[in-house]
Amino acid sequence: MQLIKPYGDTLNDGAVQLSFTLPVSNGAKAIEAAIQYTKKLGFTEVEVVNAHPLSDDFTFFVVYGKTSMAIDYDKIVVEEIEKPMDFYGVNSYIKEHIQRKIAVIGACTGTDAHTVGIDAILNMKGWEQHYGLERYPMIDAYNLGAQILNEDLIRLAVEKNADAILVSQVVTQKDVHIHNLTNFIELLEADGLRSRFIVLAGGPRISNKLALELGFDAGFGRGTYPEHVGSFIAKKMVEKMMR
Amino acid sequence: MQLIKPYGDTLNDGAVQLSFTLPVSNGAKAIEAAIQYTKKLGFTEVEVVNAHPLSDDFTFFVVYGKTSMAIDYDKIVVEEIEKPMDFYGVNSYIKEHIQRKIAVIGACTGTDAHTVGIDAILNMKGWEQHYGLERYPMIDAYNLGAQILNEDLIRLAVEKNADAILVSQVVTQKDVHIHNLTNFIELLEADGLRSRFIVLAGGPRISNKLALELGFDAGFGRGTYPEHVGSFIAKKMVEKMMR
Amino acid sequence: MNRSKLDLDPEKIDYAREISKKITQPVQDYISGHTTVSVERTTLRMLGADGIDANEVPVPNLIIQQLKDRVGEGAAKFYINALLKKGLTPSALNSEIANGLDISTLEWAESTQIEKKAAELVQSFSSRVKENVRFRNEKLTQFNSSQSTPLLYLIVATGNIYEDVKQAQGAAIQGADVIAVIRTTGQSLLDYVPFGPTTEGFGGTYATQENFKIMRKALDEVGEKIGKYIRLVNYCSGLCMPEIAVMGALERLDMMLNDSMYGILFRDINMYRTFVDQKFSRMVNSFAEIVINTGEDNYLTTSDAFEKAYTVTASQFINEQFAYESGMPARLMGLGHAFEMNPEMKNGFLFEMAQAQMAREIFPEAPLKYMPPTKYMTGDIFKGYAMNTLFNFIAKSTNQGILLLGMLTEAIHTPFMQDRYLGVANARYVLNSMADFADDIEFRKDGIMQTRAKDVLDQSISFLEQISEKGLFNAIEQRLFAEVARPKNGGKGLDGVYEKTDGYYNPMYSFLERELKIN
Amino acid sequence: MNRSKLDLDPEKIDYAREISKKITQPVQDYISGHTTVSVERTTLRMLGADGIDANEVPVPNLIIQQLKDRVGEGAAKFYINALLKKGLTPSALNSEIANGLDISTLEWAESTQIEKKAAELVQSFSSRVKENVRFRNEKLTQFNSSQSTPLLYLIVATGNIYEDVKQAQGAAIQGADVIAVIRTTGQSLLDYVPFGPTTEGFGGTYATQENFKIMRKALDEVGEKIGKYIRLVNYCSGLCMPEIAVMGALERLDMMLNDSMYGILFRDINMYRTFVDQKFSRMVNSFAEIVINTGEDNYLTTSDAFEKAYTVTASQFINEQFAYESGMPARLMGLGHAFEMNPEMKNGFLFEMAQAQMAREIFPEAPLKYMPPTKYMTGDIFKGYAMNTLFNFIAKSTNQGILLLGMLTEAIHTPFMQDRYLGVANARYVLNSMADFADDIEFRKDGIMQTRAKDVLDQSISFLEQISEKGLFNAIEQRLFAEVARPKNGGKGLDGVYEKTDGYYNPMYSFLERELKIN
Ligand code: B12
Ligand code: B12
Ligand SMILES: Cc1ncc(COP(=O)(O)O)c(C=O)c1O
Ligand SMILES: Cc1ncc(COP(=O)(O)O)c(C=O)c1O
Repeated sequence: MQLIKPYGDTLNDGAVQLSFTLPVSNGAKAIEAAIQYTKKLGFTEVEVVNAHPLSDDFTFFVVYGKTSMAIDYDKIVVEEIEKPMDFYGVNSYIKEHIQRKIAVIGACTGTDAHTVGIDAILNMKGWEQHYGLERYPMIDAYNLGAQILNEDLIRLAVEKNADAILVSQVVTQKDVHIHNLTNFIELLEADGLRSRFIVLAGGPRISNKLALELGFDAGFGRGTYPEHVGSFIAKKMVEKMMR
Repeated sequence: MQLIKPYGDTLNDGAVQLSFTLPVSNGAKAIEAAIQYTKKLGFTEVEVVNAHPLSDDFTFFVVYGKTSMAIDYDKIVVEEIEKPMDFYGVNSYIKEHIQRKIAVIGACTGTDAHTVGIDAILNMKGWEQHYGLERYPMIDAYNLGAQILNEDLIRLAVEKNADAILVSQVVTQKDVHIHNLTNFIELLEADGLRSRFIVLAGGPRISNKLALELGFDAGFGRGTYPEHVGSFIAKKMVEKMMR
Repeated sequence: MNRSKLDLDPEKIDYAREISKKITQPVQDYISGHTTVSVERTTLRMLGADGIDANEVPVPNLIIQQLKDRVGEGAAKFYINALLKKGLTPSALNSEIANGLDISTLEWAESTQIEKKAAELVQSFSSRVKENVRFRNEKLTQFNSSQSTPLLYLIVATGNIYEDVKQAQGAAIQGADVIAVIRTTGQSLLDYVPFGPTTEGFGGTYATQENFKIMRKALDEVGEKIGKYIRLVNYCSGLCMPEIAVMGALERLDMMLNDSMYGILFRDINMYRTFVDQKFSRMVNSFAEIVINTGEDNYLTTSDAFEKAYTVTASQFINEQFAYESGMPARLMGLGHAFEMNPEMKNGFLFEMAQAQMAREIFPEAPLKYMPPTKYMTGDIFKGYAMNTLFNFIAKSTNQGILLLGMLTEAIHTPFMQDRYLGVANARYVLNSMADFADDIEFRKDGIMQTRAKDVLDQSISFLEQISEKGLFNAIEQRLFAEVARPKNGGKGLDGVYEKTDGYYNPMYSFLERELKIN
Repeated sequence: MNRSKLDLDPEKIDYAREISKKITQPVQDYISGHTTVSVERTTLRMLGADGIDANEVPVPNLIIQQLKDRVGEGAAKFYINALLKKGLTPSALNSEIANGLDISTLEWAESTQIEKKAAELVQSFSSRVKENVRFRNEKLTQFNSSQSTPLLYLIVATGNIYEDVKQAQGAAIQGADVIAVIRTTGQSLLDYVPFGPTTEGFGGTYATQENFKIMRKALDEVGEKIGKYIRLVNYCSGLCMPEIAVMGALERLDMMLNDSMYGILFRDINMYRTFVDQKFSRMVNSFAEIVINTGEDNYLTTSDAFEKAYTVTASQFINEQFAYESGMPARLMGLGHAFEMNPEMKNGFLFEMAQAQMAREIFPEAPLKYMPPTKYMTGDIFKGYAMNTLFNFIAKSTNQGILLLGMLTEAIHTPFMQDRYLGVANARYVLNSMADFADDIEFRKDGIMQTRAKDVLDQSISFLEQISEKGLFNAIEQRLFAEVARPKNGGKGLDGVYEKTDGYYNPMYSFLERELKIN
């Protein structure tokens, strides 16, 4: 058991900074409300260090407080993502274990027009000096860009005989990504195609957890490099072949 | 009943920003710990938007989350501080109701060397274009500066026949101000002098609430102007005379 | 004030303008010979067409459907004819059409009568817009002293117009001079303009005339309260570019996002369609004295800001020429650019400053629109706040006109109310603290900034030469812009382009040409 | 590199130096004729006196108590005599003294013997310090490439030396070049130096030799790990000014807060005491090649930074003269100043920049110490972060040497671990992004910044003239500095000042005078 708490300047002092807006007019009462609110959240030694009116009806607060809440760090489990293979590793792994080129197809779907993320994974030049999958000798990569209908993506995946489909979602306001990703899986299942493909979701607010919940094989968030994706697909294909 | 919650971009969405450091090494497990910790504090839809290692053993997080906690704004009561009189008001109030000059003495006590706060209240030039009490025709003000022993302050207050004693405390680390303010009241009481003076505490981290708890007549925090103090003393003296 | 700091060669600048003119001229020829469904719908709206049918199809779209392949004749005469033949007011006629009246099959009134009626409708459109212009100018004069330079520009993006109103009024109180209502993600690809107040959008709110009206009113109200004229912005972009321009002219919007090529490159809208549409939209904006905001920032969110800086400058030259050709004076050209260099780049600040100063010196009268860092913003909101500080610094020290305020939560969510306040507070602090810095420094001769600006100008010129040689249509097809290739006959909306027939009739178009003195 | 931007008149600068010399000269005469209890305790420590008795009174203090009114003869001979007479090593003698041995009453050894022993002890002190200097220089050369300019300076202030160590190592990993251990609030008024490792302080940690040693070791360790020499700073200030200098020389500190007048003005320490003490402390610092940090920033936390800017410049001139008179080369003079203008002030940034650049041009070789905004920091941590951004900007664009990093929580608490990280991150971003900006711009002739710098220089000169006329002692008494009046015979520590007797003997003092070539 390893109980941990936030650290300000002394171990376990529990110091936390918060900021939020309350729908009240600034003044002594508003500040008291912010203090009591923060206490209600479980903090002690609460100090409202700044209160600024945003309009007649809203006030923004910066607050420092301490919490006695602790969490057992030993109990935190994360699926440790296996250290991915690099560019060379992925290619030779495919050559050795799959013995043919693999095909991947990707798009940013729905009304979402953000291409930079999917480009980072698929395009030749890649991202932050990490080559994109297009440059991998053992991978055929098709990048459809953005604003692609789920239907079109699936149709083209079948046409190109893809092994993996990559779906990027960047806009998440009002959970538009959840609707869109769910719809994608539903369409695949309706067509009886779900097991034919490895399907991956990605984007800055996508976590592996969320993607698994929605029925994808994996999810990739911020800081993903092409080799993470290449490694995952290759290993997963081999795993599928084994079964 | 007026239940309120933090406001991000929709009424009652409960959006709050937090930041804190955990004593763990950065990585997937640390991030998961930060998420779970924030959830344990009662937040939902928790997103760790930034995680940065501070050293091998510490990681700093910026987190956004939502809370469903609400507070009843109607139940918040604050002692509404009476609108203070201004420079002219204070002087004519004293002239009319007390009919003599009043004397105040102040210092920043203990090892605390911050004079700017007490100077702001007492010195001629005052603070942010608000004259200090020294300039008030009806007030004799004595400013002892900083690093004054509680004993010396009390001795001089008796000597000068002061009506009010002003104690400034700026350094609060390890609650040094609490010790010092408590000691001040204890000394006064030991000498049987508590009821003779109006005693005020002040400083950026002093609240009226805290000062009252420690046995002062009032406490003044950030944003205090000399006339707030002058008004309070004059009214309090009249109140004492009535009794 | 604007002594040259960069020591750019004026002849090179003139030369760049010349090539740009050569680039846009052939496009101009194409435009003259064509119209589009949206140009016609725009004209109909100017004449008074409005409203929707039971399926929420707007009346202007219904009319175009009725015309089928006769769109090339111009829709105006059909609408005016119907007014005459039916003896109805526009609004009564609109209801009839919404209820199924087909105006393409009516008998023809006398052409002199049609022209007389047209003149009357032109007049009524013209006076409404002129009244808007007059009102705006009056308010700007009245509240003159409270306008800051650069103008502080904030966005609202809740998706719900009523929620937007709250946030916009709050933003105005916090210090915004300009409020942009961000549009819902899908709208630029809709080939019609939705109707009425709306409360459901993703990442933004639908642009509808009613939403414009609601927000205009809200901003006028808060403006009176705080003694300031608050400018309102929307998007005159996508498949309904000119229609939205007219809606904006009618509802007194003050600025419009409006770019001659954005739709082609970033929305995959057909190039012919876009070029025809953009011209008419800009004529409307010019007439209504609406400042346009061009979209050069978009090049940098996709490509590297250091390497592709010249594409921004080149695009500014092209946008300028297209704007001139629409009768737009320089003072309405909010040419865009952005602070998007990698924050880890050594001397990145100097390169940004050189670029911003270059735009300032090349387009001295244009109220440049300067976009904040977005691409390299991360969840580190503190770092983001520091980046926004330097961004504001450059904006002021290079005399930018319109300052889109950076949001410290750019990488996380559409702005919270406090994010906007923090954005304004940062800008106000910086702008005031270094108010006269621009005038107090000079750039070292042949220093990093001078050299950089010269290099970028040279690169822009060779890029423009290359485009000129190929022709703009081919250049776009051949991936010269924004790292995308757009086939001439690809993209959305080509089916809405029509060759003008010989008898093409458009009294509004002709009116604007006269007013704007377009040859 | 440092072409003049401000176009200051070099003759005026020379003239200001001349008056400053005139100001410090009479003080110098006073100093020559006097010693103090702390000068003598310092000398004893240099000879080897150390340790405490059962009441925690340090051995050097015990010896001074024994000497009573004979302090004016110099304490050295008593200690050396005791070593000889008792035939003990210093550490054995220290124990005896701690146990009650009175060394003031021993018989006298031969004076040649005393001198021989003195020479030996001088030698051993000298070689220990020289070894420290050698080691530091070696490490600085070894890790040369990893030092940034300006040096990034962070404070730790937990009150507990072991907690400080954790925070300091963390800070070094985050990017600090310099770590200052802030001292507990009351220490400057103690007339002795506490002993051993300490874990209880308010707003800072006691300065003790053992604490110095612990932190030095910790920083050397982390430095080796990250390939950087981390400089250590403490406070050579207050009633024990020279004693702490020696502790620092012995434990290889690299910088010391050390000002010729800070104690008088801001701690109400007697002026005679301070002037005598500061000289010896600076001789020690010079010999140990410790960079001093002067305290001009303090003027601005009390008075208005715009109005009283000239007091900073004047104090820099005075500090410089006192330092020269202690044999200190300019490269060790970390003259102080601070970014403390009201952030609401229009063009405040320009005034700050003019001031910083002026310090740079007047003191071209000094590694100026630039202090961040503190006074106008509030609980608005975001605004504070923006202020720190502009502060870092000025630091780099005026080539400051030592950059105290601003803390966004300055108005709230002594720094949390993350506050320090955020401070470094801000500086690193800014310094890299505008790395060569200083070289790339010039100031406009007779612009705001040039004019401001000239005005401040003129004001400083008339201020210095005024002081010179009155004499420094009178000027301080008459409230010319920092808005406080300090009577000549007031303040703490006057009872520790002694006129030197004719036979005053101090081999360490003489040794340093020779080494430092003080006339
Ligand atoms: C660039 C940008 C744009 C550009 C896009 C240009 C282009 N060609 O893509 C333009 C200007 C066009 C744009 C427009 C809009 N944008 Co935008 N944009 C951004 C911005 C600044 C950067 C995004 C980016 O390029 N990141 C860099 C890439 C490499 O990172 P990434 O996408 O996270 O990708 C990585 C991983 O996530 C992963 N990944 C991503 N996808 C996939 C897929 C798979 C299968 C895998 C394995 C991995 C993977 O790998 C990548 C490499 O590591 C962000 C803000 C920010 N700083 O994050 C806003 C942002 C994403 N945009 C936003 C919005 C709202 C819009 C608009 C909808 C605004 C509007 N109403 O007009 C529009 C319309 C777009 C639309 N219909 O979708 C919001 C989204 C808010 C939200 N959470 O919902 C953001 C966060 C800004 C904000 N705070 O408001 N935008
Ligand atoms: C200026 C300053 C100094 C100057 C003081 C100069 C001087 N002559 O006073 C100097 C440089 C000497 C200094 C030194 C130190 N300081 Co200091 N200092 C500050 C600073 C920057 C500003 C304080 C100030 O002047 N505020 C302006 C005045 C007008 O505001 P105020 O004091 O709040 O007063 C107002 C009200 O509170 C009220 N008020 C105040 N007193 C009273 C009394 C009465 C009776 C009433 C009615 C009202 C009243 O009225 C005033 C007007 O509105 C703050 C940081 C900050 N930005 O706040 C740190 C700060 C206060 N200092 C701090 C520290 C730790 C120190 C040191 C102890 C550091 C060290 N170890 O060396 C030293 C030593 C001082 C000591 N022994 O006490 C910490 C305190 C942390 C804490 N909460 O415990 C702060 C917060 C900085 C930090 N983050 O570390 N400091
Ligand atoms: C000129 C222009 N139009 C429109 C938009 C907005 O995008 P959308 O196409 O979603 O309306 C932008 C975005 O930055 C733009 O610059
Ligand atoms: C020169 C100098 N000495 C000392 C100090 C620290 O104060 P104290 O007197 O508490 O040691 C400062 C504070 O800024 C200073 O500038």
